[in-house]
Amino acid sequence: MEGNAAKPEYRLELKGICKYFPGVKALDGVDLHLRPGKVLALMGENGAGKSTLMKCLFGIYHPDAGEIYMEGKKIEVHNPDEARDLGIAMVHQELQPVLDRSIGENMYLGRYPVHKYGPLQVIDHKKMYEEAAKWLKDIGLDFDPRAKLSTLSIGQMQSVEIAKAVSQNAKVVIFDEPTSSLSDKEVEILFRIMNDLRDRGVSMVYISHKMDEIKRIADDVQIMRDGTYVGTWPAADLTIDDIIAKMVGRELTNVYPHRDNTPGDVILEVKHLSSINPKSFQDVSFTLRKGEILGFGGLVGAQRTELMEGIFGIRIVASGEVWMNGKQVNIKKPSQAMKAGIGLITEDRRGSGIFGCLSIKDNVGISIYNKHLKAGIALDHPTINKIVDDSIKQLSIKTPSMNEHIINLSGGNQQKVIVARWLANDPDVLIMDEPTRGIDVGAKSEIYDIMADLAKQGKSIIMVSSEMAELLGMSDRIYVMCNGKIRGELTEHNEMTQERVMSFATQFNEKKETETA
Amino acid sequence: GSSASTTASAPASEAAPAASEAASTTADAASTAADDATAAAADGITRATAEAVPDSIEADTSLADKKVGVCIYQFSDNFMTLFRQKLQEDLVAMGFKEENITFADGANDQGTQTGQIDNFIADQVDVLIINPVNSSSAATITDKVVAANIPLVYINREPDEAEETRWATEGLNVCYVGCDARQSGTMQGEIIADLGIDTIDKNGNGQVDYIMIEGDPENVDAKYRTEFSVKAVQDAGLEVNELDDEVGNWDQATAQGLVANALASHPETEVVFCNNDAMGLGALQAIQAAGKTVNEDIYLVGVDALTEALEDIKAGTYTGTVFNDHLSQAYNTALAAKNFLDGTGNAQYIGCDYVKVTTDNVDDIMASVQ
Amino acid sequence: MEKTNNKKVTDFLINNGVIIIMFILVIYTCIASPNFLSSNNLMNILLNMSFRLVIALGISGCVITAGCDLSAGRMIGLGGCIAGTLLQKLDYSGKFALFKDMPPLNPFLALLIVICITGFFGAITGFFIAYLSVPPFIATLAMMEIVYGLDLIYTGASPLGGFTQEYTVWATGKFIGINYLIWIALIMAAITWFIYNMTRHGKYMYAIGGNPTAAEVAGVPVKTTLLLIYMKAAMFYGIAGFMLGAKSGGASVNLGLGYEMEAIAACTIGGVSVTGGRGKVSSAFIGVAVFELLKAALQFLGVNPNAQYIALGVVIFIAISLDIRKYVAKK
Amino acid sequence: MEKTNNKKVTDFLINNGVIIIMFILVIYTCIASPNFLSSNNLMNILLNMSFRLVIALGISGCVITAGCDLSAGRMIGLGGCIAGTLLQKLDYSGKFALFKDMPPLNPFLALLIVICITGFFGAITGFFIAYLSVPPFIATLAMMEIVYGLDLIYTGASPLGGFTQEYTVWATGKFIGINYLIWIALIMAAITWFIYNMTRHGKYMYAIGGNPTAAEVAGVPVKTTLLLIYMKAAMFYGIAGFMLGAKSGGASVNLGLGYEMEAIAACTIGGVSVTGGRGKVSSAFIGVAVFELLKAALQFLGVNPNAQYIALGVVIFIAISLDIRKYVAKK
Ligand SMILES: Nc1ncnc2c1ncn2[C@@H]1O[C@H](COP(=O)(O)OP(=O)(O)OP(=O)(O)O)[C@@H](O)[C@H]1O
Ligand SMILES: Nc1ncnc2c1ncn2[C@@H]1O[C@H](COP(=O)(O)OP(=O)(O)OP(=O)(O)O)[C@@H](O)[C@H]1O
Ligand SMILES: [Mg+2]
Ligand SMILES: [Mg+2]
Repeated sequence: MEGNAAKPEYRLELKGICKYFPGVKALDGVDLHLRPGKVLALMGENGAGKSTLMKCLFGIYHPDAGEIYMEGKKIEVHNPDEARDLGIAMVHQELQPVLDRSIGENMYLGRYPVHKYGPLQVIDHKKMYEEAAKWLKDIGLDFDPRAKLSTLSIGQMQSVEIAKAVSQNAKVVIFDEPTSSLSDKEVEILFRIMNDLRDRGVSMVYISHKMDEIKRIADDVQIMRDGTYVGTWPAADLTIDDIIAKMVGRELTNVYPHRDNTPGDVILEVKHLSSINPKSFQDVSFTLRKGEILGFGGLVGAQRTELMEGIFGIRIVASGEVWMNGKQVNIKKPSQAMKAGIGLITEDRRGSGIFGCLSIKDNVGISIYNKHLKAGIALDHPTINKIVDDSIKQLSIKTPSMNEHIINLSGGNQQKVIVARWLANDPDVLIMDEPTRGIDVGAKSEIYDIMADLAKQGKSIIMVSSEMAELLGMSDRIYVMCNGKIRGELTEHNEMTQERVMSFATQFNEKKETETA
Repeated sequence: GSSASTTASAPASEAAPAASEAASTTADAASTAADDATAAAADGITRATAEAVPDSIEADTSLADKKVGVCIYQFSDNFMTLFRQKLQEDLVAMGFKEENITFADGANDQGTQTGQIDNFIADQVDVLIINPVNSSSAATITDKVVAANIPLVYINREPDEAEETRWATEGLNVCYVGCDARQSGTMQGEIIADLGIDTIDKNGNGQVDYIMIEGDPENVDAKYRTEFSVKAVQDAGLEVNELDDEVGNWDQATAQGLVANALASHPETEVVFCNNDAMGLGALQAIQAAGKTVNEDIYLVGVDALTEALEDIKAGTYTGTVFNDHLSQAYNTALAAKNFLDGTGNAQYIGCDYVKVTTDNVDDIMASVQ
Repeated sequence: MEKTNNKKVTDFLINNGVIIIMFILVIYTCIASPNFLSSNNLMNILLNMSFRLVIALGISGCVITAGCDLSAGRMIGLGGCIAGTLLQKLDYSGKFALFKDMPPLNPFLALLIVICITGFFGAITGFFIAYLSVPPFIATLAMMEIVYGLDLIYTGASPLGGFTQEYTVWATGKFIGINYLIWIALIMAAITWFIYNMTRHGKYMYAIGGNPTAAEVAGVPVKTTLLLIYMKAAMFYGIAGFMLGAKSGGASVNLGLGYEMEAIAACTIGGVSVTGGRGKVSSAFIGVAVFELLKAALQFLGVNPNAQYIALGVVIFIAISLDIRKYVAKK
Repeated sequence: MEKTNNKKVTDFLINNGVIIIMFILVIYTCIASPNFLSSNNLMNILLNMSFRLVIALGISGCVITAGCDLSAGRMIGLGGCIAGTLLQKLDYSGKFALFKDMPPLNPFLALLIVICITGFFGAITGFFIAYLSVPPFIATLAMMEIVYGLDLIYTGASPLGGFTQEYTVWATGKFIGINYLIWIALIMAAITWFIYNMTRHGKYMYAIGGNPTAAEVAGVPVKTTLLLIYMKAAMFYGIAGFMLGAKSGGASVNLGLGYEMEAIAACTIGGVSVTGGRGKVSSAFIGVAVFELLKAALQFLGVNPNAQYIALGVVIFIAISLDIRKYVAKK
């Protein structure tokens, strides 16, 4: 047996890692212990420092203090290339696609197989694409690896990222919120693969805000809070409530708030809306009532996002009508949608939500700068400051001041800033696309509270969500989409079940299964 | 457009003799030309002095179907604009059809111009008139054009001596029409030297304290004007002292800024040499802004005889300029083209003269330019 | 304690590197050549800065939205030439043929005409950039060629001179001891400051520069704003051309040639980010000041004109390398 | 059925708009001026394309990584001048003073020297861009000034002529009826194709252009790659300068002035995306061909040279506006 006394207890150990960003102490003496062949769940609220810790390990950031040990040996990781050579692979929280290149090239980026002719190294395309196809197949994807990555949906790209990490035959694999845009089916495949890896002795770090996943896959759970190390426990010893309590440092009883909103008259009616893209939404009709939270369920790729963007005027609509308050509205661009009283929080926070190099004030103010003017020209800065200040307090956004650049906030706080932007604009209908994507439980429940509050005030909310619990927990009524069409409507609370939603969501073909009766 | 050009052309042909008269009355210019002629004999280059522009030009109908290609180094150049407008008129007057004359703008880029020459050769023009961007490229251009059996007239920028000798020895149908760029510099210097050291030397150090504003440094004219203007002052027995030497790239606005700085740095400046009048006018603006008066505290010379410079000379706010006689150059160019086509042939070098312009002859020159 | 102090000093040096280098150069020049400090010379430098600042202010909007404007130089030329043709003395012998018998206009009216014309072409560029998604680099390159061609045809490439006293006095006249041109530049800076900080348009501009997709989603009229930015920029170039014509007392098609490069470089040195979203009026001011002081200092120090190009390039390299360190996240 | 056919035709027209427009222009020119089709003229056009293609190939790497290279023109000038000084006839009266008594070098050796020198300056630009995060626009602008200054000092701004027969034959000599310069361009195109498609460096380049963070995170040596790209580009400019010197039989500091703009515009027209990540060797080829055909056709048609600037600008606008539609995601 090779396992002698010298064999270290941990595959990977981080000790006293500190990392400072201008004005932020992101990590303050954090440890991490990863056992061979085990899955360590790394838990913490948004901004707790999970991603930062992993980036320090992977050589993207350089810690200001602390040590890293790999199998007992002290190592230093200067860049991702070195990390890979040490046998570390990582699936990043933010997708990093090179859209214009092929799937295979994306998978082998930075480690292309080559033929060597003396000093000349020529890319071995054949080998690259064969291997890529093999790994893709392994993860249940049946794509031509020569196709451009841009032909895939976000969820599929995420799967490619996973295939890429797995294909590296690493000793340590880090998954930073890999499931945030995966469908349940894809999550199952991921877990199968993780179990395979575990059997092969690979150690994994798994970061997710989805509690049920943690219980299913993790061996150990490490919890972080505000850049500090709270502790590590065997997963079996903790209940979900324990984890939540340790993460937030307080008891958090009910995630979904009690709601006492009463849906009123129809405020928004969409009739036979079709995209110009035949693969996107087609002939969609639905209604939304005043003071209602309307859920839109479905698998990723069901074209819910496109539908919402179509209503909001970002995507071109081929035919169909949108009626607000009994009047038909013509929406060709977002400003018209806003004038009609519609707001949209997009699912891609970084890409189409925040203005990274601008302050929180400008990020909130952008949607109301045309409302608060002196003499019709000059901005009324005092009023705007007050609105921004109020929303920072109301949504408890963690920031030193409203002049802080939004990029320096954690994901959850960034999301709250976007919510603040739309609250300031005060729309009648607010469309929230994956409103809690990549957000921790604490922040999640705050966002749910805000939604419930808005509904009670008579605002209407459309919530697109791929998280079943959230969909069922927050919606007054649910539409389920598949393949660009609405496949079913769940109106009564008792028929809102996981099974019903899934059966509609997987109804890929037109065949008219009579839903009722 | 056409009415403007005819009204401009009528007085031009009348006034031309006045200009060449002015040239021949300048003793220095005549002697320079004579020197050239003797030097030429040694080279074996056939030299000729430019013909005066006649009152009326006789059209030759046999030229009506001949295609002429004209390559100008850069259309936006002031002087070449005057030159090419006059050239077109004269070519038409000699019997070429306007639609058979094609001008190309080399955009101050030899690569572009070479391409244009290739295109003209491919288009089988009957005669080429080339104002080279880069006079040192002449050998290559000549080879190309001669190989295509097209007669070639170089204008304005003179190829080197070896090249001209080659035309003579090999008997090529190539010639150059233009001035000796050195002469313009020499004349600038002479205008200053003629004032006398006592007039110039305001600070009494016995030297001519000057600043020099150069054109585009790669342009031969700029180099020669810079060099020979100072040389002429020295040759006249005056001591010189260079206070500042800057590159104004022919540009009025740039020169204005440079001279303003130079005057702040060297308030004792006595003379401002500018490689052209555009820069001279910028300099004038800077001089006036600095509270100085031209011809009293400071002297200012340029080259080109731009209308505004002439008016300033007349008003006494500009010391002098040098007239680059585009009228005679354009006429002689057109004539050379015609001579090649009707078999008369040309001397290898057809020299024109610059003309000094000061308050003495400014009226004559103004009359001839308009 | 000492460490923090050291760090503070280093930070200060890095954050103000460009300014400090300039300061040292200016002091050195003053010692070597005392005339540098004369009020006359300072006024010269300010005067040279005046129109450069107007150009830089115009182009800053394009740069803040992660664009650029290569047509600036040719627009300046067009502006100067139009002003020149409209403001020649009636008895000037070389008067522009088209307006042979037209008395010179009121300079304010001429300025208005110039602004309208350059603004019109700027709007076309903006239209292609905003509505047809032509990259700014290419659209402004195309407009540069078009404007140059039009200017050549309009003026016939003849230089323009003989400006009326009412026009040239814009460059020579003073108000409270300060040149009119400098006042114009100050007014333009104030207007720009107001637009950038106190109006919707300014905020939209920063938002577009920061994240165009997000701006679109937040209901920012992205296309109109972009169009306006390029139109406004072109108007500024027109004003600069008008100023430059007055200052140099003449104009030709090559007026302003290549000024766009220096203006963009100046903006960047002053702190406008070419990747968009960041930049202030003071950035344009600092950048322009750095360039003009540098050029004047090199001339006063008697540096060979050829070597001045090298010095300029080296300063840009150093200034930007220092400056970037402010923003590049320490990893 | 008909509908799909119609759609296909429209798609074809939009996707190949530039090429189709050029085709029409060429046919029209051939009818109006039959000499246009002569083999002589076609060879001319190819010859003019040769060095432009080399420049465009060099600059394409910079553009694919979402950069640009403003120093290209001046680098060409430097390359041409260095080659010129090394390859003058010994008995040429205007021989470069420094090498007065040095016999002309072997042209291949001279080419090697040129490539090394321009490559060295390119590497410096690349260093500032890659390691000090200076934006490419600014770094290459600074290098443009520096290279120009050095070239002025080196040549003393004198134009160079009197090249040896061994050098000028590069432009005039033929192999299988095709000019040497065209062969060189073809070889450079083949080398570039190989680098872009068959080497890691090429793939890294596309990855950096497509998503720099992704490249960084995947362990791509981003900095080294960027440095190499700018170095390689400068080497290409050196070659182009050498070719241009041979072709025009002379060189001066202004050789190649402004070529970078046309090269970037050509790349873009051919389909290289200025936002990075997209572009092929064929893009550079198509773009360069469009420009040269256009210029030749306008000259053959006898279009007023001033109007040619306008035509060029308009074609750029139209070509890019059509082209963009290929890429703007059909939403
Ligand atoms: N590049 C950066 N510059 C400045 N501050 C940063 C930077 N990256 C992260 N931070 C800060 O560091 C802290 C930790 O962020 P990190 O992204 O590691 O959190 P996280 O636990 O991964 O959160 P989430 O669950 O939202 O992904 C946050 O306060 C964030 O604002
Ligand atoms: N061809 C494409 N290019 C770029 N992005 C795309 C493309 N197709 C889809 N997307 C983006 O991928 C995301 C997922 O869209 P998709 O239609 O697959 O799922 P969805 O059900 O609409 O979204 P959600 O994840 O909110 O359920 C959307 O943000 C969409 O904008
Ligand atoms: Mg994270
Ligand atoms: Mg004296």
